[in-house]
Amino acid sequence: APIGAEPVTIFAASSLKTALDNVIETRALDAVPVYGGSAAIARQIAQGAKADIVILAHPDWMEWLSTQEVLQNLSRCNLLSNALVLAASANAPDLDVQSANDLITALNGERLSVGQLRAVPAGQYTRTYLSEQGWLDALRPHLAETSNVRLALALIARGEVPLGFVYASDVAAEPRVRAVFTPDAMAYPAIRYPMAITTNAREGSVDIAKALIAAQQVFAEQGFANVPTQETGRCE
Amino acid sequence: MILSAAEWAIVTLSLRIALVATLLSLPFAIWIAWLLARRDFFGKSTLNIIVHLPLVLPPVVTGYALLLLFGKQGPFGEVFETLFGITFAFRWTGAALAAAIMGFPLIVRAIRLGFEGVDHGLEEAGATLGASKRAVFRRVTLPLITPALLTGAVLGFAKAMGEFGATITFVASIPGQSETLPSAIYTLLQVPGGEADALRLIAISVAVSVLALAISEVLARRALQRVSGQ
Amino acid sequence: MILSAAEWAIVTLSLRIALVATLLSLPFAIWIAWLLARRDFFGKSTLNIIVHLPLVLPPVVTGYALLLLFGKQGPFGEVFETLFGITFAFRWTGAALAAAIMGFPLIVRAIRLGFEGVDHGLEEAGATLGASKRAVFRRVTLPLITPALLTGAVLGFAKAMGEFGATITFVASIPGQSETLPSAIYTLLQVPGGEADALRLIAISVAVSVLALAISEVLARRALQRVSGQ
Amino acid sequence: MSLDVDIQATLGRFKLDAQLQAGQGATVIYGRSGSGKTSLINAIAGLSRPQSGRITLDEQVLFDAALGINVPVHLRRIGYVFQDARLFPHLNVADNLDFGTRYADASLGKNHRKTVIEMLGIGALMQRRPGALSGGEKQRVALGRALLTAPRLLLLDEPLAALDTQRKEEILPYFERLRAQGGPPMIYVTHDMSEIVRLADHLCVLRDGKSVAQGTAEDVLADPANMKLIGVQDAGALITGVVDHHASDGLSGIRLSAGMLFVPRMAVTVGTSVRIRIRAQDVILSLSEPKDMSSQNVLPAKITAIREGASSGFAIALSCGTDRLLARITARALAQMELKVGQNIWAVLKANAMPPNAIAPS
Amino acid sequence: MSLDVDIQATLGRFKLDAQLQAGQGATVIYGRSGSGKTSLINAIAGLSRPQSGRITLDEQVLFDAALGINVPVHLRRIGYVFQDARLFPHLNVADNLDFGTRYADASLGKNHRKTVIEMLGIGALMQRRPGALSGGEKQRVALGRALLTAPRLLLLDEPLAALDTQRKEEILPYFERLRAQGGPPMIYVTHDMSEIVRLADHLCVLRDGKSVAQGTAEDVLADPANMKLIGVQDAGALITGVVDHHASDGLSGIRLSAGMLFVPRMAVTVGTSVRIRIRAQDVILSLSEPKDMSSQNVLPAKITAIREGASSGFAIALSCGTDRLLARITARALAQMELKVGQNIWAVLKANAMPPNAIAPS
Ligand SMILES: Nc1ncnc2c1ncn2[C@@H]1O[C@H](COP(=O)(O)OP(=O)(O)OP(=O)(O)O)[C@@H](O)[C@H]1O
Ligand SMILES: Nc1ncnc2c1ncn2[C@@H]1O[C@H](COP(=O)(O)OP(=O)(O)OP(=O)(O)O)[C@@H](O)[C@H]1O
Ligand code: MOO
Ligand SMILES: [Mg+2]
Ligand SMILES: [Mg+2]
Repeated sequence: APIGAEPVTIFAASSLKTALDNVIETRALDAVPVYGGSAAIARQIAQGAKADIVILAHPDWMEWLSTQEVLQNLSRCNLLSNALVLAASANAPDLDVQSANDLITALNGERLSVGQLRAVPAGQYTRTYLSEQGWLDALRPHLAETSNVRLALALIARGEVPLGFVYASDVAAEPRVRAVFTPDAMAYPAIRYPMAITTNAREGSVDIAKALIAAQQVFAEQGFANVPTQETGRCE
Repeated sequence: MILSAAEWAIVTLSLRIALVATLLSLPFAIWIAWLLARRDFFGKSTLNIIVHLPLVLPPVVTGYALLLLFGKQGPFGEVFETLFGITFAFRWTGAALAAAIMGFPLIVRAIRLGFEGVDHGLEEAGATLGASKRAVFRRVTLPLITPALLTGAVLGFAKAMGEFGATITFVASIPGQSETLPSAIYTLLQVPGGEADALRLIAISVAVSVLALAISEVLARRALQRVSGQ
Repeated sequence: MILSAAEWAIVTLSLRIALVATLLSLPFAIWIAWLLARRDFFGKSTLNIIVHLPLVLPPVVTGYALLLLFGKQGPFGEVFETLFGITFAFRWTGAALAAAIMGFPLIVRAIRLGFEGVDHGLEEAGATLGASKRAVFRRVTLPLITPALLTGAVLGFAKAMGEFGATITFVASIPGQSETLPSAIYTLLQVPGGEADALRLIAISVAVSVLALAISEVLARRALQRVSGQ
Repeated sequence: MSLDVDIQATLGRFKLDAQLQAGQGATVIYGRSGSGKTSLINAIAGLSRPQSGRITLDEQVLFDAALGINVPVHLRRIGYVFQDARLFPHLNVADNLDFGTRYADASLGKNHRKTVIEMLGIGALMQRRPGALSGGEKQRVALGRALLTAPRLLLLDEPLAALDTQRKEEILPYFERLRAQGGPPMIYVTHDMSEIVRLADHLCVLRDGKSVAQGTAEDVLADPANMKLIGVQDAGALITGVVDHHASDGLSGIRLSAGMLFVPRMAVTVGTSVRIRIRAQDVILSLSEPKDMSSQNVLPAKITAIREGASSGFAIALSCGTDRLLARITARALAQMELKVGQNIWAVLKANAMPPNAIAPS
Repeated sequence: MSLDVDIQATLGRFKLDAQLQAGQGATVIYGRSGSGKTSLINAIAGLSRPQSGRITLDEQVLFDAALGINVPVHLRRIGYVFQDARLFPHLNVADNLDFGTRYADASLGKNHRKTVIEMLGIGALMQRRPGALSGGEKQRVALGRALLTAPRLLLLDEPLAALDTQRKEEILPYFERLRAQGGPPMIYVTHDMSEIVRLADHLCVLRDGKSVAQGTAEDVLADPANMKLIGVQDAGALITGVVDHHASDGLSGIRLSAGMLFVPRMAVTVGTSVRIRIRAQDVILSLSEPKDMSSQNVLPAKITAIREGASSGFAIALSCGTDRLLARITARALAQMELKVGQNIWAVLKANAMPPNAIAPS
């Protein structure tokens, strides 16, 4: 970036914090990250927040943003990918889940933590998964919906609930839990972290975006996955 | 505006939680406010700080602390479970607890202001008439601070109706147990296009508080007149 | 505990925001509390409701409303920008605005309780000495309600230090502009392993409020003595 | 009842060191503003704690600094009527009255309540709020409220001080009735002499925190040495007599040991023994029996003591039959009349100098 | 100064319908508790608004219901000393005193302040808080505070009512000095006669909200018809004289139009003209000149009117030189002495019946 110019501002979903901070630090990027919930970030950008790059945890809000005419055409791509896992405490055995009843039995009267099914991205993926499986109605009375996925994880880690659906990246970061079951990736929409550059983006934003794309390795260390190379919309 | 069954359930649950939170925290608030206004003791400033903490800390932290203390695995959680059979985790009771804790500093402060304004001479008069300290408190001091009690209750109730961060962190959002108006509103605001439905709930929320405020104002006017001897 | 430069920046920013929010909202709070305590006018109950709204509604809603009203494109946002050159959007000024609005009901209520306790006879005495209504207010009424003012200020300051939901929704959490202690804490709690860092910030938060409370208690003791003529 | 007080207390720069013995009837504590009257009765009530000393009521030790005894206020069963009434603003008159009854001996029952309410004439006020009462009504309710707890002892702190003469006259009879009808013993704080004659059996004078004179009201008031303590304009003796007749011309005759005393007509039945306050200021001395004068009363008396007072006055103590009188005369009159102890003399008194409020059943 | 009040107001069940004219000097409003004294001066101050009528001060209309004029309190420049002092608890004495100075005529300056503080003897209190003042000190500060605003008119609502005799004596001289030294005209509310003699140029008697007697203090007090309004024990005339000498035996001689009057020694320089209150109660009438008596004063007088009073008394109006006197005697004495209008008679007066607080420079 040119000397004296303001750093590039990246509005990013909170769950990316560790990874993104890491990338900015290790790659010495001249960028300032601003973390928040996807909904809040999207609205703020629509209201004129000075964001250059935006990374969300769910495509819906990116979709909405693109209707607000604040994103540069053709700048949208999927930066990262993630996966849903069923997490339990670190010493729990693997679980073979074939039906809602398997889960209910495993819960043993306790609750299953998930992100809010309609509000939190992880919850939205979980919701689709459970309803595709036809388990949702049976499980509904057993759910504990949290305002973000980290809290769902914390509940498992603390032993407040025996099981919960969280991201693979979360499990990787929390030694007190392990994945006891991994749902079939085809049974729910692919988890993608879409990135875009805003219309008013500063000079150099593109370079930063490219640097992020190039930092897949660092993201991977934090438990995120690459977007499959064959997928359209993948950031190159 | 006709409420759907689901909305109705959320409203009644919110009301129940707010009422229980306010009413149950009042006695404790009165006690703490009394200690802070009238007593000098070791640890008074610590108590003062603890009371104010929920105001100072982000609600998530308070909620997280509640989870650690009153969750299933938490020390107090177990005590309450075994001694009184009260479970907080993922229950409306927990939501009430969170709301109560969050509103506590507001209630305590208002009541404390009340205590500081009471004419000590009237309390002495009560004692000479044979009333013990406790009876004087109940029959003289307390009635004289009703305006402050009402203010405290209104603040506590309103906060309880609006509390969200600590509640959802502590007891998650479970329909019929802990899905309150604020968490329902929050949910709706998280998805694109949810604004219209959210607005309905916001309107309900406002309507409830309008009612509560109206009642409290009438009571406050009467109380003010009463304690001024008119 | 030595603060990192980044932490130090967050602390000073939070302090600035809380102080500005408290001090700037005090005059308005005094005015509104006075209207509510002393005046009867058309629209009084509406005003009362509006004042209480930030307490009743989930903070996100308040934040969202602020974004719509005081954002770059918002009607008030533009007015302030063109008339006073003040921008709220994504600035610390916006964070202060959000904190002020969220703490407003608490401050107003406490001060109102103060107004209701003032001896009207002293105000009459002021008038007979030649002081206009305004002068009586400034030189008699206001000094007499200092305990209530202090309580209001403490509540407002504490709330401002802890406010999160409305702030982050309105002005995001931009380092150096709107990343306050609560929003930094919140963000840290969102990431795996952030608890330890969060705890540091929580400790700082508590330390700041301990200091603020200690100062306020000393002032309150003096004020109470003063207004009782000792 | 017997109350025994010997306490020392320091309040700011003020030192209280008072001894007080009080028995049945009314004990008046008299002293100027700031002399420590309120501090003394506050200690008796238990509202403040002396640094040292002892307070006993009947056989019970209420306070003993040495033994570390300090019975809490509400267990002392001592009623207190405050100068400023202190009615509970949140209660109406009836509820104020009943505030303490539940702590009192239940055996008193409804009748006692009715009697007190009737005696105080507050039956019509029961539903009123304290804010809607006049000053006099407030004091009556405060008195009733204290009485209904059936206290062992009643403390009254200048209950009439803030009221004007007429208002006082409306309330004093209630205290008199209380004393006459065997109500609880009273400790009555006042700086008004006209209240003393009506009520005091026992009188204790406080000055700068010290009890400087004490005894029966008659003794304390008749002692010329106390004239300065009481104040020259207020000093005066108490004499006793029996109502003899009510004449149709508006005078009443009272039989004293030394003769008949005529006073403005009073509403006390013939045969009642009464006590009359005669201010030293109102007594004129004459060497010969005066004639042709509008003064209705000329009593033979004998000088028992002559004492120089403050400023220009002399206090003359007289015996008048078995009663004592006090007269205050100028130095010039003393010189001109060459008055001596033991001399016989006439005391001249206007009937109007003894208005009804200077006379009380004894 | 001239104040002209004619107002009607309804307060709850109470009706005020008062007329008052007041000029230079002190106008005393006298009436029993509840007669409407406070209501009347509150209307003058502008603290309450009458339903109808008119108030003018000098040429300015302060209130006129018909014209819709109602000058706000703070613009009336009328000082008010409240019965309960109402010092600002958050200010020390100095700041209380200075509260109103900024609104007053700046030309008064520092000197005026010094004079007032000296006159009231409050120089030593300046740093104290109101809570640390005695009742008397509080009233003095309240008076000073009002004076420092240089009011056109000063209203005083029973400023001494809550104080005991001695405390009153400490403060009354300040009011006297104020009147003597050309301070602002005062409207002084009281129910205490001893304050009237010391202060009143003009007297207005209120009863049940109506002004029932009004005029110079001398006229109102000397009129036997007003005896009942004032109260038989308090009634009495004012006579004037000049201090003639102070004798070494503790008496002072005052030259009246009818002779020399001896009173207890007073602290007023020879040659001062004074006004003396002589209570009707203290005047003894004698057909012959009495001898051998301790009463120092025997004045020749002539009966000008006889009026039957309440209860058993008669009011006898006397002329005594150019002064008027009022005596109160029993019906029996009237009959025995066969008193008639026009008769010459002796008025007998103890020197002690005229203590210093009954005498004031006029
Ligand atoms: N708590 C206290 N601290 C300091 N001084 C005190 C305190 N209480 C009383 N005093 C002082 O003690 C003295 C006696 O006060 P007290 O009220 O007993 O007098 P009093 O005889 O009842 O007077 P009054 O007739 O005015 O009621 C006063 O000078 C008063 O200022
Ligand atoms: N605001 C009011 N509402 C109803 N009644 C009132 C009001 N103000 C005064 N009164 C009544 O008017 C009457 C006169 O009151 P006011 O205070 O003028 O009497 P006062 O002569 O000053 O008596 P005091 O000597 O006791 O001060 C009283 O009976 C009182 O109860
Ligand atoms: O501030 Mo909150 O964000 O009360 O839940
Ligand atoms: Mg006292
Ligand atoms: Mg009055």
